[in-house]
Amino acid sequence: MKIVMAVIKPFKLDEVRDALGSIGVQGLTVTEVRGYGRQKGHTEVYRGTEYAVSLLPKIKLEVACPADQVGKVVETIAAAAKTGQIGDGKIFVTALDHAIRIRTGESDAAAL
Amino acid sequence: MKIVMAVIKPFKLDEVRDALGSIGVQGLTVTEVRGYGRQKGHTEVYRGTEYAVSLLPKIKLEVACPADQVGKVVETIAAAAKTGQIGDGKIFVTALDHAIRIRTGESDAAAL
Amino acid sequence: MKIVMAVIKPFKLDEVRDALGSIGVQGLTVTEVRGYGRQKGHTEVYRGTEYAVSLLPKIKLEVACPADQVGKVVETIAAAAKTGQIGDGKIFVTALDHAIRIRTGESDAAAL
Amino acid sequence: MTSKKFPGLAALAVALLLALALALPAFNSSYAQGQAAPAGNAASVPAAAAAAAPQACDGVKITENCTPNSGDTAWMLTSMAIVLMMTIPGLALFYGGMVRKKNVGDTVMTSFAITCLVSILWFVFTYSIAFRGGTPFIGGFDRAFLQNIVSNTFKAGVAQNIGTPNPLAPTIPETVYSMFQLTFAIITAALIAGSIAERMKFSAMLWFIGLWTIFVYSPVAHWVWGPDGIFNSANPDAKFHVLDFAGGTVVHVNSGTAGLMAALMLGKRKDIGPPHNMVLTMIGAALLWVGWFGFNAGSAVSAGMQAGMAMAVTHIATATAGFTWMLVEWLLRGKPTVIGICSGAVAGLVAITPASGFVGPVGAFCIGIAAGIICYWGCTGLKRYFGYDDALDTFGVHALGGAAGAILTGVFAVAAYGGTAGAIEGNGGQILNQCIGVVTVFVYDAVVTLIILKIVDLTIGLRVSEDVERGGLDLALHGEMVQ
Amino acid sequence: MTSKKFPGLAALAVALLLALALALPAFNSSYAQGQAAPAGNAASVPAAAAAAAPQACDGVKITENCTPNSGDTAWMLTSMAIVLMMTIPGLALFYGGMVRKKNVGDTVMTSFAITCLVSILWFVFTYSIAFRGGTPFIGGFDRAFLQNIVSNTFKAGVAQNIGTPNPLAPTIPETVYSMFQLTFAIITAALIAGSIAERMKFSAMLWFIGLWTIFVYSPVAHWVWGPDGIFNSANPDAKFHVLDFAGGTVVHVNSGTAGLMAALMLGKRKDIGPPHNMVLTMIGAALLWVGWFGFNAGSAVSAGMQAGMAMAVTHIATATAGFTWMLVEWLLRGKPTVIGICSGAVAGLVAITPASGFVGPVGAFCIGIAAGIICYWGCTGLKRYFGYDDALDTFGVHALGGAAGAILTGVFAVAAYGGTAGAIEGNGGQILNQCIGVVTVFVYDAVVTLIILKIVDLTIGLRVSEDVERGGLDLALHGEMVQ
Amino acid sequence: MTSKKFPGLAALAVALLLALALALPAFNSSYAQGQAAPAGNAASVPAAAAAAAPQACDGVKITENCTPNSGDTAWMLTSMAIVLMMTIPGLALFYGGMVRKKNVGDTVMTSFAITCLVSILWFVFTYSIAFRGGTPFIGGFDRAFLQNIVSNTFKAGVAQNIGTPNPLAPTIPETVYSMFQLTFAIITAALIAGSIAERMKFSAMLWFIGLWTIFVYSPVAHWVWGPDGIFNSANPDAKFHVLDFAGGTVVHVNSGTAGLMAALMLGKRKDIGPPHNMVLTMIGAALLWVGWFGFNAGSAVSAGMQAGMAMAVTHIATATAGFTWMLVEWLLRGKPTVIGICSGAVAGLVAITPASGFVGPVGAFCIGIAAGIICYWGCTGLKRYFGYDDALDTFGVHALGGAAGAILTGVFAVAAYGGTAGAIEGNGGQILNQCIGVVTVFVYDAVVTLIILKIVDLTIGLRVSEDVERGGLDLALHGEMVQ
Ligand SMILES: Nc1ncnc2c1ncn2[C@@H]1O[C@H](COP(=O)(O)OP(=O)(O)O)[C@@H](O)[C@H]1O
Ligand SMILES: Nc1ncnc2c1ncn2[C@@H]1O[C@H](COP(=O)(O)OP(=O)(O)O)[C@@H](O)[C@H]1O
Ligand SMILES: Nc1ncnc2c1ncn2[C@@H]1O[C@H](COP(=O)(O)OP(=O)(O)O)[C@@H](O)[C@H]1O
Repeated sequence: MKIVMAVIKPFKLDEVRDALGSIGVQGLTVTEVRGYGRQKGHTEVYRGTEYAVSLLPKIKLEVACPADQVGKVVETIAAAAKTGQIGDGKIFVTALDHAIRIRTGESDAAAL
Repeated sequence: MKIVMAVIKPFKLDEVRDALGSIGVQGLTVTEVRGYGRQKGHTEVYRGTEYAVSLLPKIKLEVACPADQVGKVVETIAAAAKTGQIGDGKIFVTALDHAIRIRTGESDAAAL
Repeated sequence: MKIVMAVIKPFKLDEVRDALGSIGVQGLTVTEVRGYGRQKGHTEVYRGTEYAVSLLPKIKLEVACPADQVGKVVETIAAAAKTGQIGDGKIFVTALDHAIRIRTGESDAAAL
Repeated sequence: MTSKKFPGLAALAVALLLALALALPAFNSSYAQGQAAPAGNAASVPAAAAAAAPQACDGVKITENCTPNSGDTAWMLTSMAIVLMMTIPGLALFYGGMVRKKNVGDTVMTSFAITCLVSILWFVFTYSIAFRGGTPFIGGFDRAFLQNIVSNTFKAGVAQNIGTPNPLAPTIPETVYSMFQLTFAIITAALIAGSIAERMKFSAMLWFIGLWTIFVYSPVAHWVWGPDGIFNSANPDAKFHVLDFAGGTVVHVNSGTAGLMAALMLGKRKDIGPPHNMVLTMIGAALLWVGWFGFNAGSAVSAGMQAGMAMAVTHIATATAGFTWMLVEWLLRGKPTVIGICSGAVAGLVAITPASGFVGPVGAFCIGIAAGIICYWGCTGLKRYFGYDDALDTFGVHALGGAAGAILTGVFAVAAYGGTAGAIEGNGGQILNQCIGVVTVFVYDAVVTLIILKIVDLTIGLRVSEDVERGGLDLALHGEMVQ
Repeated sequence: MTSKKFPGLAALAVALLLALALALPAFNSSYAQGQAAPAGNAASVPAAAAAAAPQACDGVKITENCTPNSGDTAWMLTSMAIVLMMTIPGLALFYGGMVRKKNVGDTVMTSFAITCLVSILWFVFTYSIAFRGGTPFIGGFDRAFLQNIVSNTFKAGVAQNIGTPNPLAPTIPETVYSMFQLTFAIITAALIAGSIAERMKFSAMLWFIGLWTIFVYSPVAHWVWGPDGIFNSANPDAKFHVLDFAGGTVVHVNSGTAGLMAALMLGKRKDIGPPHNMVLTMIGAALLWVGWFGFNAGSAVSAGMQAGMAMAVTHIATATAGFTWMLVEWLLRGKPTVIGICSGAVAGLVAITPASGFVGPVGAFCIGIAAGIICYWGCTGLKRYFGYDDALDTFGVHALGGAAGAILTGVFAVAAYGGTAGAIEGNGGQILNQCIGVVTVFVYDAVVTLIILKIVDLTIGLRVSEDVERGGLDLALHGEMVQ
Repeated sequence: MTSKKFPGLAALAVALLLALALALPAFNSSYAQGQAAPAGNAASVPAAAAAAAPQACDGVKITENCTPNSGDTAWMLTSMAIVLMMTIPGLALFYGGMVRKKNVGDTVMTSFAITCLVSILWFVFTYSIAFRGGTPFIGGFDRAFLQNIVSNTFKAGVAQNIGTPNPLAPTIPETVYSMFQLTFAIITAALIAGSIAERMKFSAMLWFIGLWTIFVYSPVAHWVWGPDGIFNSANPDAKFHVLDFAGGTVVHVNSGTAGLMAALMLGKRKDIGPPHNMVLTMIGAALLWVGWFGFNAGSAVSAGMQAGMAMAVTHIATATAGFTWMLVEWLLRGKPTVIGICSGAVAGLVAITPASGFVGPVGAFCIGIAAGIICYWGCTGLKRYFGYDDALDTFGVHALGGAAGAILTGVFAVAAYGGTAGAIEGNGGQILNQCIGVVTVFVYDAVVTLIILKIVDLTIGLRVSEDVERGGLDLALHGEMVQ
């Protein structure tokens, strides 16, 4: 099993979630984060003073899925989140040792 | 070492934290997230229009612990977070290569 | 590749980001979290009643980097985030299997 | 959800129609108050303003058609507006900031919906039964639907700026007096909601408050302020002359008692936690303070010396009580809090309310100190001792503060200011009168409130399910969420 | 960003100077209104207050120097202040709570900037062309830069408290009347912004609103309220006597129509979502309610019977409409919402506005129920049917509510209250007059607004880029963000 | 924390008692002002209102018992309420929105606690020493504890609506005048807190503000507004006739100077960042604007021509300054900001304050433009140049704006409006008088403020520890947090 973690632009969330739903992904967890990367931040102004705010609002998605679905999940996110402009974000894939569904106690693949 | 990451219902946080405390877990990190899964979301109404809000508020816990404690930690969380109703959440276990305590520079088990 | 995840004191964020910038780290993701550890929480008062609030505001950083840079990244964060007082936080290093840049489709090292 | 909510809703609508129907027969057979009414508590105020314009209302020829005093009217129009501001957004925010974020919408909507509901009832008949002559216990129906409010004879018209003045407010149009008093009925009802916050069904709340306004607020207001009320200090035939300038008994003891009963009936909340946003609470407390000048100085029903003194004592007591609470908290808990100083200020406002037309600056200062200490204890020691969950301390602040203020009015009243001497000026008996007022209201209110709550509980149920309570009332009951 | 924004800015500054320059020649050649002006709609009000003080303004000797009535002046000073409060912070928050968090800054700033802009224009010449005599269609320039506002002869001075009264407001200083009317011009313009929220360029908005105030608001206000206006019911020479006590047509139909046109020109938002903070919306609605007493009761331009009745009917209609909307929503959607009850209250305020000086309490109750139902439908059924994106429902609430209120004024008007009978009292023709007013304003407004929008679109563009819209206007246009 | 805070607290309580004790001896030996007092700056206003009612207060027979003018009283009651609203919640939110989220509670509580503290001091003796006769430098103690405020002879009572009028406010009760002036003392003190935000100890702040009110505000207010004040333009014996209608010097130069001194003494904040919630700032600015009509038009102490003109010029200057600041910022920084337009509006309010009874609409427009530009520069160029950390720009906006307004009053004053001509009407010398007022206040204030701060620093310390500052004052000092 793997955890696919993606950092995307906030307004792409709905599209990505729908795309994942359509390939059968049943669950995901969403966090509001701020990101720093090639896309430079913005400037906030306060009474004539500028504050460089280098952190931009982003959305982090975490999807746990069986190893054989990872490719599809990654492709789906990449396709749905893409605008082609800087700051589109990244997808990171890491290993997942165990998964447990709290309600039933089911584990691993059955828990996803 | 492992990282145990759990997504639970928000109002279970205090119970889970107390339960973990009682088995000797000394530290954890909590994030407010929103989740999507079998538990369907809710509807927000705005002047007669309904907006389906499929993301529900959840709490994500991250606990780093020695490999031999993982079982106990997972069981403890699962027991404390369980209501038996849909949406109780998941527990994910992943490998942790290194841990460092910033204050002292201690590493790995000593850092937890 | 590795993911370096650090939990630090909120007001250290700017320093840490600048330090990382100066060693060439190009991207990172920041989450507002609350932490529980050796540093005990605080008390909130409401009309003469005290509420123990054991969770303290912290900042979680995630930096994906090539395996050979991990040491430098960890050291840099540790140095910049240190105040020497309890609650300075932890650094966790986990394995990263894959990385993809959504905009270009580049993967792994090229995506970071 | 829909199906569970709907009965309450439908019933509500039906009830409204019922009330209308019931009231209609009374429309023309109502008690003929008119000319014979006693002069009321404001009659003495504007005597001096009379001589000038023969057509001006002057409190002497109060039963004839006359032109309102524009200055008094200006102040009362303003007072009505700022007393409304006390409830929405004032009290809504004061309470809204103290609940958890998941319930802030339900909390503020409670204040708003009560404002609407009580206003409709007022128009239909509660103004009439509270403020028109009838018996010493309840008024008549001759102003149901505000009929004849411009003029009993209806020959004079609005456009000529001439009308029959109300004996309770001889220098202003009765429309203004009615609306001004409405804002008191609104805030009294809305205050109760502090006790039931975070766990009562919204539909049950509407039923409870509607019935309470009819069966508790209206009679109690009539006792103390009705032209022939049994406790009205300006009614020569009254049994007991209870001094209650702006509502220590009618508004605060009354709402606090009802709140306590509701808290007892509902039981404790499943989970409690610190206030989610003390900035909202601060806004609310500040608007309460500002609007309270309309409440207290407005209760002079004129813009003259009495209003001025009421404003001064109100401000002094409030500032003193806020500062006192802060110091007490600082001393006992080590930290001065925003919620604390705001609560103290409100406690001071509450306690000076019955006294505001009767005491002077030094009395106000003493009342302020007392209010800060007593209400702090009411929200901590007393509440902890008895263990009820009066969520936002309607009892601790309003019933205790109101009772303390009512009794201290009997102590500090100065004859030169309000016409009645207090204990310090040698009239110790006034304290007894004050206690009689407080106790009678407490007992009547407690009994009737419990009956109403029992009925609502048996029919539609008082409390939300545990799931709804844990998840927050905002999403479950209203489909809304603050981001 | 700077370079793209700057042209708009520079142009704005130039335009201001241009307007000043254009106005200057008119400075002294303006229409000589003065003595010959018709008595205006408030003239009959204070007749009774006259006899007493020979030096007091009394509506009879309105063209001579006299001392203002202090009570009327007190109420109008207050009214101006609380009507300003309706726009900032009232409307700013009412709207600000309903947008997404990323646009709340732009939304509240729109209200604030409109307040500044319209005030400057008012001072320069729009007050003069709206409220001074001229033709039945537009006024003169004799009060450009508020010249001679203290006294046409300028022999009397402020310090002596003596001046030439304005025939439209004979018992108060014209300065106060001008500022009071300004607050109406401000809120009318600010209301439009509800339709264009979350997607219009800030610079385009300023241009649009500035031009609209000059070319739409000023003439329409003159038609209905100008001393020689073609629709002014107090002008004996008027073509049609349209009853519009406080602005159902001038303010609400007018702003709602402009909003609809703007929503159509702009097109739909790229992404929509639920309101981010209904607590802000509640604060806004409550302050609108409180301030609206200045709006409606203030429109009596005196503190007497008419102001009192206007206050009462305003409150009754509002409470009823808020409760009605809530019940309708509860019935149809299963949940009573904060935004719903607030929207209903605003709908009630809108609908009672034209009627407030003419109808009685029972009429107000009926208008309230109608407003709650009609405006709910305007924001749901109607909007969905036509598919325009009137973001915050300026058309659904204000144009529909204003039109409904205007027409129902013709139904429920009571001669004894406002001097004109309605259909129920047998004067069916008044309904026709009301419809003529509504339709004329709608057509004129729609055409001129479209022309203005077209011009602004062609010169600086109406809409922000998709990127800015997606990311939120706050950061991109203003460099600010709510945390 | 408790142990560290407690000394301050205890000391505070002790000091209060001390002050009371010190004041008591003065209770009866106070300066006998009464009949002999000069007529004061409002005496000329209501002359015309006299003839009618023999019992009415009319500014001529000011030392006899009489009935207040109800219209003037209505307006002043309202003014007091809305000027209080300027500080809480107005200024509290204006400032609260500009700090970081971790300090918003401390910031709003500062305004609230200052309101309480200054009110208590006022009641005890600062009203008396500021506004009663005494010497040209300080007043007497004859109104300590507001004794005899209803009537010096005490034969007349509140209930008869008759009292001895205050020569400074002959047509209203002195209670109202005292409370009205109190709201000025409150906001002046609260304004200072803008400079010390985010780093001063709460206990130190209370001490500093308490002492400052006694030793700086009270004498300065006496100089300019006391019946025998050395700068009072209505006092024929005054050394210099400084025009300061509503407090450009007393309120704004005074608070801004104290703020600058405090910022210098405290040093810079450890970390700074953009405002956390410009919506709160917008609410605050809007309520300041609304309440400021009570401030400026209320300073006419009557509801007549002068109040009307003050309202008009206040509004024009404010709108113009807000718009100007926005344009300047747009031009120089590429973006118009919410904080910017709000700051500009406040700058306009500040600058028109001293001028509001003396200039006309065109003067107000010019003052508005000047205020927008000068204060923008004060918050940017000037501050950057000298490098002090005046956190929320009390000096940049209030001292600079107040000084600019005071001097421009000398330029634009029109004799027909306020009785004194300015430079444009040929009286160039008035500018000199204005400068003398500003400079004297600046110097006195700077010196005394520094002494007070030094004493507080040496006893309990001015600044929180770095840890507390980094973590936020809300949790550490008040145990509260906005979610
Ligand atoms: N090395 C990294 N580790 C963790 N997060 C990263 C890293 N690089 C980028 N990110 C996240 O991805 C977001 C987008 O990256 P950015 O470099 O701005 O654009 P792009 O993805 O188009 O190259 C960043 O805002 C940040 O949240
Ligand atoms: N595949 C997944 N990857 C990541 N998070 C998940 C996944 N499935 C579920 N979750 C998280 O767990 C929460 C609960 O899951 P849900 O399916 O609603 O209920 P249950 O755990 O009872 O099956 C979700 O809201 C989501 O946050
Ligand atoms: N075992 C753990 N798992 C996850 N997060 C932890 C763990 N221990 C500590 N943390 C995080 O690190 C923060 C600092 O830890 P703490 O024990 O308070 O201080 P220190 O790092 O100085 O030992 C905590 O607030 C928590 O967010």
